[in-house]
Amino acid sequence: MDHSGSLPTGTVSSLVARATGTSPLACYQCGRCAAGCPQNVAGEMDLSPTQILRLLQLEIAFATDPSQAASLQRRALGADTPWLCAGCQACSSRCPQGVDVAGVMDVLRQESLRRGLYSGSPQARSAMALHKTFMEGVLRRGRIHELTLVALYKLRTMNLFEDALLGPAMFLKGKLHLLPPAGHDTTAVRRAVESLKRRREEWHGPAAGEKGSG
Amino acid sequence: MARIGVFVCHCGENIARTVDCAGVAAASLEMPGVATAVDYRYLCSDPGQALIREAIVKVGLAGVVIASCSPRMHEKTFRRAAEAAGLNPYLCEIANLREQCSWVHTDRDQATRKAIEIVRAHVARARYNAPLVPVRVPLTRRALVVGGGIAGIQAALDIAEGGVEVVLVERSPSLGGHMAQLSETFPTLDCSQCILTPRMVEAGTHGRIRLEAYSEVEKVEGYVGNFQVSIRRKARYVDPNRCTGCGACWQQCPMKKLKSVFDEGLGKRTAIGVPFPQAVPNKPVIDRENCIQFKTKKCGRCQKACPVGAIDFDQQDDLVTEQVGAIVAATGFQVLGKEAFPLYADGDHPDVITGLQFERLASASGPTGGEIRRPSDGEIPRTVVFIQCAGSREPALGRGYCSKICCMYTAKHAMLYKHKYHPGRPIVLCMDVRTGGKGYDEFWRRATEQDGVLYIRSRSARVYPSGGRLVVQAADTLLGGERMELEADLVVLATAMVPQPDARALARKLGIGYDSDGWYSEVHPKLRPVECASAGIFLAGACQGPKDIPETVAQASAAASKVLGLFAARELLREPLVSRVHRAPPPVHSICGGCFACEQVCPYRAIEREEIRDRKGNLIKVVARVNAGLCQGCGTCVAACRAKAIDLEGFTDEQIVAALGALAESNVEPAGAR
Amino acid sequence: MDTIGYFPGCSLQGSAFDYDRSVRALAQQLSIVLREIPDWVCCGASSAHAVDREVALCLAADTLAKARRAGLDEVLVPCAMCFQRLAAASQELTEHRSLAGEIAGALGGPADLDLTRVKAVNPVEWLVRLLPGTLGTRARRPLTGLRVACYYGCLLVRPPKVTRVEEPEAPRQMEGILKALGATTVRWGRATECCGASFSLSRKSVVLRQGLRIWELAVEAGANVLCVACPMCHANLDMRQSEFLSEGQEALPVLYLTQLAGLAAGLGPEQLGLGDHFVSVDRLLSTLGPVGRPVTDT
Amino acid sequence: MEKTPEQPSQVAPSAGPTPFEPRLVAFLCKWCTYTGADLAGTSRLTYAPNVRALMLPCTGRIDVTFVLKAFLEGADGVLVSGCHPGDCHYTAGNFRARRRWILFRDLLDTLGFDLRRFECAWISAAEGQKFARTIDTFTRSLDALGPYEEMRRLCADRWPGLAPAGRPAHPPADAGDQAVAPCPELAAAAAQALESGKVRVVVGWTASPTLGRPRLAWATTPEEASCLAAPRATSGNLARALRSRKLRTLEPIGLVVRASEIVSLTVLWQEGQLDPGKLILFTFAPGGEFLGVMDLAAAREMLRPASADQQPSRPAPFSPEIVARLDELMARPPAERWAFWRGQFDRCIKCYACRQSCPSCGCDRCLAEKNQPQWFPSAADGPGNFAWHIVRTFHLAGRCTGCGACQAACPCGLELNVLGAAMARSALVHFGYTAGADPQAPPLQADFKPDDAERFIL
Repeated sequence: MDHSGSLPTGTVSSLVARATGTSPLACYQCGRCAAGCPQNVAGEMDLSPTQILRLLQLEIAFATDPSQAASLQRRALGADTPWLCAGCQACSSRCPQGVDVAGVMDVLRQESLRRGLYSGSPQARSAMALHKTFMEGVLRRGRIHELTLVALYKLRTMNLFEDALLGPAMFLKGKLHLLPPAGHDTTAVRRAVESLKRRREEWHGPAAGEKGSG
Repeated sequence: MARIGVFVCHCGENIARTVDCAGVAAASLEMPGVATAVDYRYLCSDPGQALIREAIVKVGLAGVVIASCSPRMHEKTFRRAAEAAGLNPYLCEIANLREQCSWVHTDRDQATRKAIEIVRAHVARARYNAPLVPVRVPLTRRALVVGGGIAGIQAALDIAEGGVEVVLVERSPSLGGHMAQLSETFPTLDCSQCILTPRMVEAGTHGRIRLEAYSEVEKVEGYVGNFQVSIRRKARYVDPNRCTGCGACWQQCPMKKLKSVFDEGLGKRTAIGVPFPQAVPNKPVIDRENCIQFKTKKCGRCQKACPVGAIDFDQQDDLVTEQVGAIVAATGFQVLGKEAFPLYADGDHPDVITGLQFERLASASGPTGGEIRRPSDGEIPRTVVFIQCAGSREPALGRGYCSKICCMYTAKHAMLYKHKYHPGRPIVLCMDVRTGGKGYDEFWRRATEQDGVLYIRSRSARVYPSGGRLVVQAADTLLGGERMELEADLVVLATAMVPQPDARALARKLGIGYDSDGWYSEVHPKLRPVECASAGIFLAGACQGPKDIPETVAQASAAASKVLGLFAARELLREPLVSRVHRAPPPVHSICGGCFACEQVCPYRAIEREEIRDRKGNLIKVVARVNAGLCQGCGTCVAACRAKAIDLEGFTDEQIVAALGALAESNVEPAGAR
Repeated sequence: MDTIGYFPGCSLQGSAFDYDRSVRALAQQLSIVLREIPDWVCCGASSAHAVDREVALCLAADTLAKARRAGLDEVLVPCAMCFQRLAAASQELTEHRSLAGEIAGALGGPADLDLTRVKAVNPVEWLVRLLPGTLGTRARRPLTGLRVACYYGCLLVRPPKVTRVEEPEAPRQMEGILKALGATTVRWGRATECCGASFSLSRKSVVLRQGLRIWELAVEAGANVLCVACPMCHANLDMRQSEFLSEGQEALPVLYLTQLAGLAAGLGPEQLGLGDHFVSVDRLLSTLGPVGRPVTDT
Repeated sequence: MEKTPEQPSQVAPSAGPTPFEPRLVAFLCKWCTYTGADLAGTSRLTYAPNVRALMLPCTGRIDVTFVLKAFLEGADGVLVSGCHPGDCHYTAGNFRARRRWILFRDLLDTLGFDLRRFECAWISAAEGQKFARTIDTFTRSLDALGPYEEMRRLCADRWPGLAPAGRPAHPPADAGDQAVAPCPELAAAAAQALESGKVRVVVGWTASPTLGRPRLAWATTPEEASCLAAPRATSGNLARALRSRKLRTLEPIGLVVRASEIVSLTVLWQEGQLDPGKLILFTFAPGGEFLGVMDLAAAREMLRPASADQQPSRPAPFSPEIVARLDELMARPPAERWAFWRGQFDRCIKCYACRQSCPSCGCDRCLAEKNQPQWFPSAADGPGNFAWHIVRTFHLAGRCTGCGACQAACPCGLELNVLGAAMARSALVHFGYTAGADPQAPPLQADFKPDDAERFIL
């Protein structure tokens, strides 16, 4: 069922509906996402994916109560779970209700960064550091040079010695190239990103939903 | 000029809140042909109807337009009211101001303007309403019941007991259906076969029931009261008149390792035989696909063994035609096989079985004599995991409905397993436990509280084999949903109930509707739950949707009483909203030119040919004629007629063109000026 | 001679150069020309969509645009991550046609460039397609003796509407290819369980845990080789295998699907980059027979 | 859902021009979409108030002429909607409707009609939400399009009694046809057939000095047969003669035919309108030579179009010139097509020569002459001509054989054969159907396939 038009504006759930085409309200808490998630094991996720969806459902219900909604948003956006999601999509492809759970995790990560609510835990920090390093690399040079990525990432997280032995072995196997490849121009991509973001803002105006008709 | 009365209903606040009903009535008075217009709080109430009746008599109305709720709601009510005042009921017209105006708009002014236009269109239409009289149809007092499961058996017996002859068609060799396969029935745990087989025998031997087993409905023609049904009697290769059911033939059959359909593939059978020992009729059938005689012509052992010479390898299918006046569809359901679940051990692991297979394992007449042994190695399983909602409530797979019976039978399975093997550990993975019904909730509470069945609120993500056992991935959602991996020796899937694979094909033969899942549709889910939209056809049992045995039996009896009720009348009266071909006095006779485009598109074969001759008997032309008994009033012929020589009562071209013209009239007015 | 577009992606230019080598060698052996997309950029991998939806879409769209400008309709994408990103972008653009036009314009046009026309093809689909005509008839060394556990991981199969896999829970395409090439395949329970690739750098414990789980069931099922079609899966299962195995647990060689197919097509181990694996493949290769004459397609 | 607080309805008479309120007429099937619309009500969904719904029992009942009528009556948009394929209460009414909609849309498109104003949808009884959404989307789109000015202008175009200037006289007759020579082989064969009683009448052509073209003639005796001449390019379609009930009393009939008549006769055969056993054909080759006396099956065999001539988008019986003309018109933008056809129809004087010359137009009384109800103005004015040509062309969809008799007969020089070609192309492209190709096949509009493909139905 298409709920995307009917969720209260400003909620994380409405963003989820817009990005994934499904509403958190579709979740009936069967727990299949939690049951099949390779990361949802002891000591990893602080909230199971099922619980994340439950928080979003509560957020919708309490949208008219700003303090309550904000607290629920803090819990969902501040969870480690999105940062521990491996993006394997097992949840999304198995969900009996067709909820794109992995897509929900994407939205939560993006939104937690935007609102500055992301969990400051070591797990979340290290995952985010990698993403940031990676993105900077891509947008600067167009392609990823693994050695540069690893070096920058390690500098960022100050975790210099993990895997120190693997490097030389990889080098000997010819698997690490010391010199980065020539740079590739990403101006066009950045321009497209800007135009796309501008367009989305227009869409997210009061009148129209993104999905359109038909 | 027509004298039309317009009656605007407030429906309490339902219409009046958004539509200015008095304003609509006032505007109606301006419309051509309107003699009186009033608004009233509740027109469907007794005083409301009295108001209409009085106006008809006092003003001498030649037609009425009731502006109220949807015609689907109260058309009959108001037509009756009109009739009571001496007006032909078909001169009463309903304008829908509630469902399609006041309830869907918020701006009072816009809604009022729209209401006026709706009324205007209906007034225009009403000017062309013609008085119609119901079509009278003769009646054959004989019934057909399709399907010989518990629903069909019950319906056939009830109709027969009511004094009406029944033809009971069952496509498998024996009556019984799925109920015959069950071990015990919830919530009483009484033996299914023990309560069913006496009813089977009764149906098989009843003087007014003609049992056509191993037969299928091939074609249905005709209409309520007058169906002609072709039934294909499939070749059994055994003469049922000679056969005594002694069993000598199947004892001699060399093909002993075929998978038993009745045992859901868990037991064995021979190429000739009855599906199960209590079969009715107790006459064997040869499975042509697997019979050596049919494959190589080198066997014939059954033929030699038969003491009465009943085996006939040359038997052919036989078509018979039956005349009946009513039909009960009781064709039942199927359950999904485990191959539909690649999530669960790729859908082909021997120790992942369906609930129906578990019934056969638990049944004393089953392949293990009632002991729960797993199919792979015959061991008794120490842990059995039952997975509920397998394929039900899964919109992502195109099946959103609840199969309704699984919660109860899974509780029963877990209990039976525990009763039969005390050290065993039954674990049920469920999302909700739905146990509405007399004694039902008490039953599942007994399973958890007394029989030690563990219920985990979870939907399994995957089952995979490891170390000779099966690992079931789950998450206890009541504990926050952390992943758990349960080891099991046997996994039982409560697989979804689904319509018969050929349900849609039969529906098309019968001309009845079905929903997007393929379940047969009733006319009204609450008030007419056993009738099909096609007159004279009724529903019983799970062909309409998931049902348990008590509900099935109740509905079958309801269908039977509907059939008996239909047959209580001397002849049938049908709605006269049918097509008719233009006729005129000579020299024109009819503007029908005889192209018969109508005949080519009519789904009911209702178009006949009529020869028009002059006084000397010379043929002038051949024109179309509508058989009003067959016509269902779809109007497809009217659209196909290029000359517009055919028209549909109640929806005539004149009425529709008039309504379109009325919409245009209001177009002339400047918007908002009222 | 058949031609197909080629998008190697960053990994295949770095640590997975052996994969790149095997794809190119196999294509050459099968007389297929790989036309590398000029000036391609990174697909964005798991990071882009994790933190910025628009960047993720535009990075992939840029590659689609470049492919289209080069006149390509089909692009072979060996890396499962790159494949999934390109296919997902193509899917998203197909659902939002007006967006596709706008992005094509912003990426430098031309305005009528149809980004949705480019189809990303992974090596599994590619080889399934080549099996009846090309690969099957040119197989010269049956893979007899190999008992392969086919490991799909996540992104080759999920989400099914993007990857076009009919049965994401029990895929059988790799098995089909390898069986046709003479190998035996095993049934096992973790063919589509995630290896944790995206945590290779940031959370190694995850990778080691998942690697061990995968190894366990593959060995239990009797496999003597693990077949993958993703550079991340390979890195985690091959490079890190010595880390997650304990004393006494036997190492399991991990080969790319294209390497196995290449062996069957008669290519030598060095042509396929097999010498550069962390888990030695020598013993495995010794079980294979000599290169023979092409066996005809059955 | 929360209700907005009730507002007292006080609408001040608006000053200045009233804002445009699109007028949307919806034809709904009673079982699915009307019930779905009711469901939208019971679910208290809200949607734009611009829709005026008309309930019909089935989409099968929805004559496309209703759609045309709605536009002529001032609708800015028309929606037709019924049960999803496979769900028809009457088993297949919606499948038949779908075929009609596909053809009708193509016809409208040919005329340069604004197709955004005609929507088709499958909306089930359970899809209240889809109904509300469809109405809202359609209304918004009509709002953006504004009033259907072209249609309003067309409808306002009522000529005051006299035909406007610029209607040309009949094109001058081809001088070459004046010298119609009798055909001795034909005359001999006809005389023999009449003599032997094989036929009771032979219908053909004879020279007419006054008309300047061959004139219809028939012979009932061997002597009369001597006047029969060979048909000419400008001759009409003689299959039309079989529409005469009086002539049909003289069966078996001999008929002088060319390729075009044979296709038309096949259509009549296919529609059950003639018994080929009672027909003897005096057949002429395209080059004008007399091929002999034969039955319909043999004539079909003899004049079968060469297979190399078959193109996927060119309906076989139409001449390449007509198809090229259609292509040329279709390459223009819709507004130009509209202007072109308006210019054509403006010349029409409603003499009905097109109808009278057509072998497939055979109603005892034409819809155009029916006045209960009056489907469209009988005058030769803007709306009257527009509606007439749409209805005529649509009734001939799948039945027009491209013989060009209508165009040849038209005194105003309308390019009617191009319209026929548009429908024939539509039948071929969508349904693989060619008129007169197979006498055993069910006629185009009498048939349907559950998977008839279209991409416009919502």
